[in-house]
Amino acid sequence: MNFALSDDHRMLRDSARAFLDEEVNLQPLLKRGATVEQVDYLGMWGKIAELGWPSLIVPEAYQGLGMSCLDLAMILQEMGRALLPCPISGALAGVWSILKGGSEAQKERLLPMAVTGDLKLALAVCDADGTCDGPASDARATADGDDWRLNGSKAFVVDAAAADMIVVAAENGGRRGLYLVDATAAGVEIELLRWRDTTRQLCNVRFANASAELIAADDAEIWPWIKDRLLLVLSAENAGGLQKVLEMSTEYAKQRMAFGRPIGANQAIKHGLAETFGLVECSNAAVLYAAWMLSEAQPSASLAATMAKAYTSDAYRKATHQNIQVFGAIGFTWEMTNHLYFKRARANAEMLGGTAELRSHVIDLLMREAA
Amino acid sequence: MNFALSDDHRMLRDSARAFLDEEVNLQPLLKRGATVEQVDYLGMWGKIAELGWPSLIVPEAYQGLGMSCLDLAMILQEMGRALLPCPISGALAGVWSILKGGSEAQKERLLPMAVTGDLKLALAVCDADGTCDGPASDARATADGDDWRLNGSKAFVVDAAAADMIVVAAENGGRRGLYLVDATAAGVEIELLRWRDTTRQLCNVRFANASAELIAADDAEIWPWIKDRLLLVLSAENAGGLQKVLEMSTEYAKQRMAFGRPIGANQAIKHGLAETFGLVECSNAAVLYAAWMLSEAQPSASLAATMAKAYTSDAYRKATHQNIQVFGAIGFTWEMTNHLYFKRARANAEMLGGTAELRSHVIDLLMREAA
Amino acid sequence: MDFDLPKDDDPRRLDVRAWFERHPNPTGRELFAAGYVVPHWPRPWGLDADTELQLIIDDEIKRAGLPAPSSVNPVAINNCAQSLLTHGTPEQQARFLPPALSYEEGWCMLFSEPSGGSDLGGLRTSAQREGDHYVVRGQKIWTSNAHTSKIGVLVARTDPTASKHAGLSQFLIDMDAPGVTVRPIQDMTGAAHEYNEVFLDDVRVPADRLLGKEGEGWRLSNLQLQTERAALSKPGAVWGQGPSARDLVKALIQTGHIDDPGVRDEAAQLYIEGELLRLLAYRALTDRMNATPSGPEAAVRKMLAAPHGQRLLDLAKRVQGQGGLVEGEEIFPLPNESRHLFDNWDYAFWFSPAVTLGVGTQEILKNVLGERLLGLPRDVDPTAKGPWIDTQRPELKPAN
Amino acid sequence: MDFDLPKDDDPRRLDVRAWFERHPNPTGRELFAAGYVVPHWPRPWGLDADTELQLIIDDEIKRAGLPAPSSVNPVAINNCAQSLLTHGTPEQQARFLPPALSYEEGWCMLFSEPSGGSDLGGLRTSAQREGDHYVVRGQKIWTSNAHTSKIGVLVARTDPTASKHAGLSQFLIDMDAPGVTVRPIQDMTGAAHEYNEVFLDDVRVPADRLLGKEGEGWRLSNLQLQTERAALSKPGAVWGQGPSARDLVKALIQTGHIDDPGVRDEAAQLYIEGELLRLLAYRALTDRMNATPSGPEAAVRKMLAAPHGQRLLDLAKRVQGQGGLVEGEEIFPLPNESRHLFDNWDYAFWFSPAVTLGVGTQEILKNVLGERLLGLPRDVDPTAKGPWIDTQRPELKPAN
Repeated sequence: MNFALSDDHRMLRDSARAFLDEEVNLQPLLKRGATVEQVDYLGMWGKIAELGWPSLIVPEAYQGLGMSCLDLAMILQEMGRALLPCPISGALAGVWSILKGGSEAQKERLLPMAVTGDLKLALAVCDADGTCDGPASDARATADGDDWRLNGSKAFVVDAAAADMIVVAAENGGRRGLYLVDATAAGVEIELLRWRDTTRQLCNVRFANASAELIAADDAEIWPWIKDRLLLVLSAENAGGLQKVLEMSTEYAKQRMAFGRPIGANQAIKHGLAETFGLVECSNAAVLYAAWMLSEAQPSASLAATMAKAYTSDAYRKATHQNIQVFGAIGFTWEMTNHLYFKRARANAEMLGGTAELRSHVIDLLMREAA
Repeated sequence: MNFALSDDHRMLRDSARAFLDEEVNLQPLLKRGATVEQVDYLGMWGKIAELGWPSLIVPEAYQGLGMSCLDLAMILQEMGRALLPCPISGALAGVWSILKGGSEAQKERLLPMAVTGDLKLALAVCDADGTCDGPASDARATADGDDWRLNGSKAFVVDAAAADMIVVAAENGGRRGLYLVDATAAGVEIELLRWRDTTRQLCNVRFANASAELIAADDAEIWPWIKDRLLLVLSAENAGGLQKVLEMSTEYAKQRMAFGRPIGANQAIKHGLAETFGLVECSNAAVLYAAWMLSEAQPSASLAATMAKAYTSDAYRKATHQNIQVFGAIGFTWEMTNHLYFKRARANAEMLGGTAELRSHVIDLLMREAA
Repeated sequence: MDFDLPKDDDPRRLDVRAWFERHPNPTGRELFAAGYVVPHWPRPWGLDADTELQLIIDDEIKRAGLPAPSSVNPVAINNCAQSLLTHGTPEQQARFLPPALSYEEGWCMLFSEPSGGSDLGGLRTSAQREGDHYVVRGQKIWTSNAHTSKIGVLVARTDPTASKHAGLSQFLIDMDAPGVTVRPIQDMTGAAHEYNEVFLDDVRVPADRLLGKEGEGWRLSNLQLQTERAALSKPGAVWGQGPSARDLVKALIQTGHIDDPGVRDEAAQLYIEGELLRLLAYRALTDRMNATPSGPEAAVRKMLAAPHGQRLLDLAKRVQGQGGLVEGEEIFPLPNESRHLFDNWDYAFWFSPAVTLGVGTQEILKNVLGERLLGLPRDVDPTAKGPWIDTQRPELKPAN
Repeated sequence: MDFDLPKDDDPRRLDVRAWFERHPNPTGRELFAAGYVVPHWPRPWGLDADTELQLIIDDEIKRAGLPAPSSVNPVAINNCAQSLLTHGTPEQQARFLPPALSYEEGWCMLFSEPSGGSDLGGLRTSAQREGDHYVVRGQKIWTSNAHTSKIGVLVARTDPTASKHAGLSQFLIDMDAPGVTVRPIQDMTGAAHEYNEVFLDDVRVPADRLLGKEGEGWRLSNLQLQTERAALSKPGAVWGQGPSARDLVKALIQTGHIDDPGVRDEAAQLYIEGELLRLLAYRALTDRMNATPSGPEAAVRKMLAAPHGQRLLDLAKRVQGQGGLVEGEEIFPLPNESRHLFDNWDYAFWFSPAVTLGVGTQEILKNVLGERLLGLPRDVDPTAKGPWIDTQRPELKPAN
């Protein structure tokens, strides 16, 4: 038992921060109409692939680094802090899907390519109404000899347009399964969404008799495992962004003068930032705890991941709004980064279930434990 | 149309305040164990009867003053402000019950006595689980020739121990009706509750074959009318107390020194009190609007009364807690009046339905309007 | 006290309605001539209208499908033009009021500066008297409608040796005068731009454009901002415009989201607050009619209305889930009679952080309330006294 | 990083458990001798315990049905006694520590005064040196356990001509000394009294009762309050004791109130916060073990824990409806192993307004955080500098 970060973890975090501080420049996004393309979305993939980030969670058997969710969390927080525009979220989701759902042969074939960055994956799991839990699905799979055909659509797919292959949750015979499609195959149509969080790329994907490979015929046992990890990704991003936003607000409150003194001398500002400091402390604890629980495959890991996403989403939303309020009107302009964090917070809060839904799930899990 | 108070209303309010400032002394209550008895609970009834307050809402046909709910609200707010310990709430509830439910003969017999203060009434409508809406009831009425017999119990009856007669909501044949019992009759047992709000007296009442008189066999149309008025009473008390509590906190914040200046110079205090000022403004508006709607028998009167109770309850709770926080530790002692307001606010908030329940009812009413 | 609003068959209403039937597409000048632009003003500008008549005219303008006058030329009609009645010369009234109230000359407020929006009294733009002109130098920011306005109401420092508040004066300047440059600011909504920067480089302003006396600029500006706060605190979510809680509840019922108990409870809270804000706004109208001056009470309403609007739009956005994050897809039913960009739920949401910033930040409003209505001690301001010029140390330069 | 708590078959746990089996009713002196009262202290007082051993001992003390040492003699064990290790003379250590850590001499803190609880530095009680004694004159208030304590930790002013913070010193005084009078304060719960006033009339305190040096009183007091804040920020609703969110959720499930969707959502929020507070408390324990000093971080946790506790008790009270307003009727299931008055939901609720007041009001904690952790400018305090005596103008007399 030891609740402090190890030196290894600190190093991992610090080196990620140093890299991102150096490489990420959001300035080009601060013009109306700019997209991730203008901030080296794909180029960034190459750079992080060189650093080995896509290989972190892949077991050594498939040429990965075989690191844990806790290790990964160190880097995820920094990605969230930097609002890193790069198709890594989709890639992680895809890797986890294959890792948990795929056959040994599929893992041996696909994961080494994911490790080197040569294969970019994405996971299409949400339906148009925003739900992501099975078994119902807007996409349907039908057998076509040994092959499979997909029809229908998936919505809100992270990083789909950058992906080489997409894992798709589709329904067949009352069960939802996972299928792999080539993103460039005939019958696969990818539409960029005008996603408010312009640091990320979300897409709708439509299938018209697209050829697919079966990963798992029933994802009932697989999806919850993947989802917990995706909740961790979002939570860690939230916590990292939250920390950054507190630093921004605090720095500004020290420098900006009004009525002959820095605005941070006012308790209205000072106390608000003190409260946000509390949110940061709790968010970090929530993320590290969830990451550790997932790493250790603890029975309450799902509870911890759900709690982390619910807590950090609310905290991040609150702090990004405060960050605009502290900056005043200038923080409301497109030219500043404040709105990017505000929009990321809003978007993350809705992904994989809003906070009210997650909190209700927390009680479900507790009642199941109590029963 | 005119949203300002008339001069008559101002005068009514100011004279009530002057009277209560003079007559109400809560000091004896500021000793552990003291009850309303120590602050002239019954004596106060005589005094307000002389002023004619019990006669305000009784029509002139029964020797009352025939004034409106809006007129009454002027006085109710002041009673709430002073935390007047006096069995007037029960009396009002009883009068409204007879006024709405009783026969002409009953009104002619009973109301003139209520007007002079010679007959103190109370209304027993809540069951032990706190519900007050029919038709189920812990008390049952059975016919006994021309007479009726009551059995069972009612809970949380305001001012029952002071009452000469009690109107009781009791069930008979699947309907809840209103019955009148003599409070001193055989088979009527009144137990004082250790109610946390020591400025008020609440009781449980038990009936063992007590003789009763029928007021109305079915209160389905009557009780909502009465309840709206009782909601107004609580709302007006809340608004009046809220105003007083803001004044207390503000005064203290101006006088109390810390770090070389009045604590009210700190934004943490100043901004909190500014917010409470907003609650006061809205609470007053809510109460006056509901009172006017009830006076004019407007179709949305019930909506207005429900909104007023929900809003003022939350506002009053918040402000009475803040009032303790502003005073600091001294405000947490039994020797100060702060806790009396805090407890009144908590208690009022639970009477006739908690705020969540009332808010849900607001939406019901709106959906009914929309349909 | 009487909360009854004028009925549909109110004779005065029928009169007004008849006028609009005779003038289905009235020009600004026709509306102004009829007294419908500022009914509560004294004649000849308005109709000396009481609250009821004012409300009737508001209703009937809406019913005729026309925008509210206050939204056509807001700075003139909500804020500044009224100052000419009390502080303007007869010549100024004759020159500026008819075109402003006929929608012919748009106005904008040249108040905020980059060095400090909240600390208006510390502004740096100078107006130096040279013969029969003032020469204005400085920069303004957050000016709504600067790009469409003919007249700018400028606050500038005429006496740097006076204290910060005592050295200010107001002018009515021509926005097309040489030396005035307007640059748009893109806000976080990404939609049409609402705000501008305005650069003032040696702008020559004739001395007869001074409003009131030198040194009265602070008092005039504050009065004008208070009127603005009153105007901005109606129950619409954005500056009193846009969707109200009534619209929200209607939309939640229509979409079925009201069946979610959490949504239902929040919606009820918002609905109640919205109705109370409506009552406070009516009361303010009564007060205005009763000639009670619009004071810090307007700050109370704005303090309540701004976060109310934010929470209202936040709930509307949340119930849309991920779909609400896609720009341009309006998946939530629009309020009836939607005419303004603010009526668009999506735009209004992304705009909403501004409402606790503009026209007095939430923090400043609470100070005003605490100090002026509750009498609590004032915040420390080391720059409040002594010559303004002495407070301009270089280390006080703002970060932005 | 490793969140695993020591398991049931941990060898060190088995050792501790065996000791308690051998000592089913241990005296304070036995517990102290075993090192179980302050395990994390250095020997000979404690066991130099690491976090795990500390937690094991906590668990096993609870399991043995014994109260936590920190609740038996809290002022000594949570706050003050540790100062003797760093600032006490060997004679003071020998005289005071064994009886304090053996529960034989209760301690209380004579800090707050009627003139100002938050502004501790402005206190007025004086300690004037006269030969080999100090003579103490003044009044203290909000002293927990004053009526049951043998030793009072007193902060008093030894130098009125120094600045307010520099003129303070600490003493260990006998609560039964002549001139010490204790008067109980009845708080709003109406239950057993928790607080006292203490009058100090010419109390003679031997000079060797001075803790540290003259003028170190401010620093020592602050350190002791920080340790207290750490102790008070565990997930129990009242000063870290009493029901936690886990208990709340359990009770809501048991009573069926969890089926109300509004209650369910609030309960989930509280549960999550409670678990995070638990994690922060564990981390603080790790930090303490790693000799990271208990600093303003403790203020963070208290800032979070206090309102969390209030909201938790508020929900428990609300679900009881009117029944919750009747004194003495405990209609909500008590937490398991209820031993303290704080474990009573009803008492804890009416006590709860105190938790954002005691040991640093919520406002003071936020100042500490903002200023010391975030580096924001300090609040204005015109009395901070210059001789304290000059700040004692009569018009500064407090209202109460």
